[in-house]
Amino acid sequence: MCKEFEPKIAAFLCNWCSYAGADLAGVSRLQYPPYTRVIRVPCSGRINPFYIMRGLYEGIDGIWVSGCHPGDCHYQTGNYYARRRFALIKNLLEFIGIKKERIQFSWVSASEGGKFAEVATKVSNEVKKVGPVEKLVREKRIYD
Amino acid sequence: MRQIDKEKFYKELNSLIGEYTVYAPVGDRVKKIKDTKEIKFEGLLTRFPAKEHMLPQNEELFRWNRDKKIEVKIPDTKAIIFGIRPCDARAIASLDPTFNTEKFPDPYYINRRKNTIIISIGCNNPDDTCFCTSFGSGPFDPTGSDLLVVDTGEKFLGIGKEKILDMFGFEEGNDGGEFEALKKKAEGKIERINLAGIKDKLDSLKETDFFKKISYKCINCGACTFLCPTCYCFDIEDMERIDGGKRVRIWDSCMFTIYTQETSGHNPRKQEERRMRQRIMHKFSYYPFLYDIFGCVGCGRCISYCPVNFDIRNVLKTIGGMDE
Amino acid sequence: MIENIRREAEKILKEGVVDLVIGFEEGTIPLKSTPVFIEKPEEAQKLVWNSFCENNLAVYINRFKDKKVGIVANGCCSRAIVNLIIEGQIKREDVYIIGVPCEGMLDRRKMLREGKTEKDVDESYLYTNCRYCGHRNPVIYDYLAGEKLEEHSAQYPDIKEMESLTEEERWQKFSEEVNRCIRCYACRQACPMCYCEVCFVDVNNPKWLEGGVTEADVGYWNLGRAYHLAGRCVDCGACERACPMEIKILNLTRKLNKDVKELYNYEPGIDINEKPVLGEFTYEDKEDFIR
Amino acid sequence: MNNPYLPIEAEVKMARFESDDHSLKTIDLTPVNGDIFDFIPGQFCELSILGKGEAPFGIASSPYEDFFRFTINRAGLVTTELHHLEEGDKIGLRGPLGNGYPVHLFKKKNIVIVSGGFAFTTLRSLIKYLLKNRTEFDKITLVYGSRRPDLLLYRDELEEWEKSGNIEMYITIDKEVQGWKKYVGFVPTVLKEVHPSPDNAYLVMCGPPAMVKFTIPVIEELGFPPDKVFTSLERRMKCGFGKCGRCNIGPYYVCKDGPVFSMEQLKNLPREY
Repeated sequence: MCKEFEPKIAAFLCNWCSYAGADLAGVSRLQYPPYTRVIRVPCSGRINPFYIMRGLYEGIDGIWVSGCHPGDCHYQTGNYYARRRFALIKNLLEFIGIKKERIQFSWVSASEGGKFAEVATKVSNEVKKVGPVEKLVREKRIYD
Repeated sequence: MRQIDKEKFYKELNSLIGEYTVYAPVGDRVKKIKDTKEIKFEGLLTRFPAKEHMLPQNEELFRWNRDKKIEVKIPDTKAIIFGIRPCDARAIASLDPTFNTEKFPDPYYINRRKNTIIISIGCNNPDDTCFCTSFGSGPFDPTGSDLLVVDTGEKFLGIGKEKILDMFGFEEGNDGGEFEALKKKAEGKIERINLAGIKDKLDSLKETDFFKKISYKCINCGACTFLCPTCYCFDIEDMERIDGGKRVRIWDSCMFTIYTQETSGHNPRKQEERRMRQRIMHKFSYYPFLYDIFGCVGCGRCISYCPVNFDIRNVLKTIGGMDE
Repeated sequence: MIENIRREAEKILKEGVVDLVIGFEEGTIPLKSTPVFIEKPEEAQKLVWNSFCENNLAVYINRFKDKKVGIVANGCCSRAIVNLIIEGQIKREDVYIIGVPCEGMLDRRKMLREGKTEKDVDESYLYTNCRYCGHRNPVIYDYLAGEKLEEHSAQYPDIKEMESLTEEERWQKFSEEVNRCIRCYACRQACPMCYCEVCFVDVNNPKWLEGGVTEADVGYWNLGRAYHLAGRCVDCGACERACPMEIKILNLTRKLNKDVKELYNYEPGIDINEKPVLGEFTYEDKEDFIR
Repeated sequence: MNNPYLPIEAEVKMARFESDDHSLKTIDLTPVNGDIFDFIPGQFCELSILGKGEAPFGIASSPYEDFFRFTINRAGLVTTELHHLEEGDKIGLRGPLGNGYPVHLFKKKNIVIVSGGFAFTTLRSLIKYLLKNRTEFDKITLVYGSRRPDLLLYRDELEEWEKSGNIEMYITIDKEVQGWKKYVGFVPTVLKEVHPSPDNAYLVMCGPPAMVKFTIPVIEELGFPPDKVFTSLERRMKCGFGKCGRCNIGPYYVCKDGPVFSMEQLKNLPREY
């Protein structure tokens, strides 16, 4: 039996914009693939780049971080700082040979339910296409 | 002295692969080999000591499944470690009194040790950093090895257990004084440090600022202890997964702050000099006190690979030169 | 130049400007100079400066919090000091910097493998980061022990070369290197910027990283260490030189340095009054990777 | 060969919080298979929660009770996990480890017990042991102090012992609290007031480092010779039987050769405690 690959995607959504955007997408009955696991965070600036590496380490196939558009941050500047961090971690991981599709970032505001569904679909499809993560993953099970 | 053609020896060793797991130097590590052709001597000593096959860097103590049912697997593979130097062999032997104790024997270590044949190879050409003769040993010391072979060009001379010599088919013969000649030549190259009374001298230094002075330079990494063939300290850690978990022992180093850090925040060895004192005293005072042997074999790895060139020979010389 | 260093060290010790001078003396193994801590003026004659002073002495400054420290500093060491000042670890007035223009350090292990001795000092043995160094002169100093050298801007041909490889090749290279890691943390300890009281690998709650030495564990450790130096690494190469397994870990931090320079036009450890690059932002930062 | 790394399974029979702020929890354990193993008061066990780790704790029950008692201060990863235990839960238990108090020396002697805070655990074990064999020992004196009344361990038993008259008890708290009828003041001060005689006596001390530091001069002043003063030490431990290497003080391992040392022994060791 060959089951279709269902990726695991950790979606770190900022409480004030993207999470509300996801909410709106849900209320509007927009469809997107069911692979994302949402983790609500106060701000995209709260995302320690180590979370991204830790995600890969635990065998998460894709990591998607989403926050408010620049200028809209609930805490004024959180996403500006985050932007610099993300640029560096994304480049670093790509540099060592992690597929760029696995690390995704987006700005989704509270009113962009449509964009949320669209990005979620894109991220899901891209991660699905690159297959299960193998690099940097620790031993997933003790009993094989 | 019993001897064998090198070619014949390697052939014999090759035929034992399968029955035994054979470890031999491949570049800078002692690795499991599938064929003796893989053996590659690079420099005198392998960078990484062979202790990793007695006390692996990560060793599973036991594992448990979802229902928390514990399973233990004690290693029982028969193994041969070939091609390490006599100092590394003696280093493994020096771990025995710690792990093979009467009250709390360590089954993992003991079983490995019992099932492993150690074949060391004499050092015809010792390095500048060697100082094994200081410990009453030397480049052709068979202590700790089940068999010591000496390379004479075409032949291996063998000293060791009768059983092992027979296993490889060493023949009786006359070496024509070659062994003694090689030994003398090799020992002559090695610097000898006077270690007489070092234990008492160290004991009297323990509360002085001697260790503070020498620890200035040390950056407290674990390179010396991880590459040391006699260092054995470890940490125990649980690794949990969705289908169970395992308890693993992992090498640790007395040079790390976290090593003695207690949950309360109290750390008896927070200061660099205390950690330096621990490392030196453990090797040259506590070990002789407890087991009557030094916790150092003079392989010189900690000298060659120290990032800041902390030279333990200088420390020993300084102490040796002091009046009691 | 050595004479100047010795004279100045002796002078500041004699005058009581500093309590001790950190510098280099001849080592005990071939092609190696070793850090030395001079407390008496007459000991200043021990100091040397040559192509094998490969450690970054700034790593020791933090250890002498209660003392005034004199330090023999080349370009990268002085940049590390600047960074430590920016990050509030030390005060400018507590260090006396004997600046040394530096022509780069030689790869001693490569030389030893090829059977070279001290006489064979040759540019072809320069460490990668020294070859493409952008700051050969100290950026701050109280005394300069030699003529200033001509500066070139920092180059990253080695990183560009790796970037041009395919993804699989890059991974191959990375895993080949880190798989040798034994997690002795020599890289961390040798780094002047790794001064955290508790390192992320030592934290057990939350446990960021397990103690294993599998590819994932050592990969995560090396990446994590490098990322913590993003925008802070002064590219001194102390980590790579300290590594007992000779892992080319400088790649990662050099990549980050290159990005920081290209994206935000920032070089760590140049100006005391600058803010760290990740503690700053502009509205115009590039965001083409964000959807 | 017995595998010393392997914990036995034990069931929690009783779990209760000792202090009002829930920082101290007492649990009673019994092995699932087999009986209580024999031990000496002052020895310790490693409690292990699979997946979280192990931590050493002094045994607070006496060998005459049908359970092992431990009192746990909530501090780190393992202790937090232990605080979540409820009756019926199963955990790992490894022991007995360490040397324990030299009770064989105490026969026909006066015994002075000095303790502070939640270090009282192993001393409860000792007192229980002494009371069981009460006729073999002479006068028993207890000086026990803590910061607040609710941080005193095993309060109902303390009262029981006091009533029985078998022990001379001096219970103290650091600061005056309304309704407190016993002593107020730090342990060293109270000990000085009590002024136990060093004749034919042994002194056992266990407490936080600060208390130990200030009590040692008082003990010296009272005239107790160092070889008759015993104290129990605490260090970070992993294996618990002298292999992993971290808990040594000089050539002695706290886990194997300790945790009970005489002051005489400690005098000659590096000051790393």
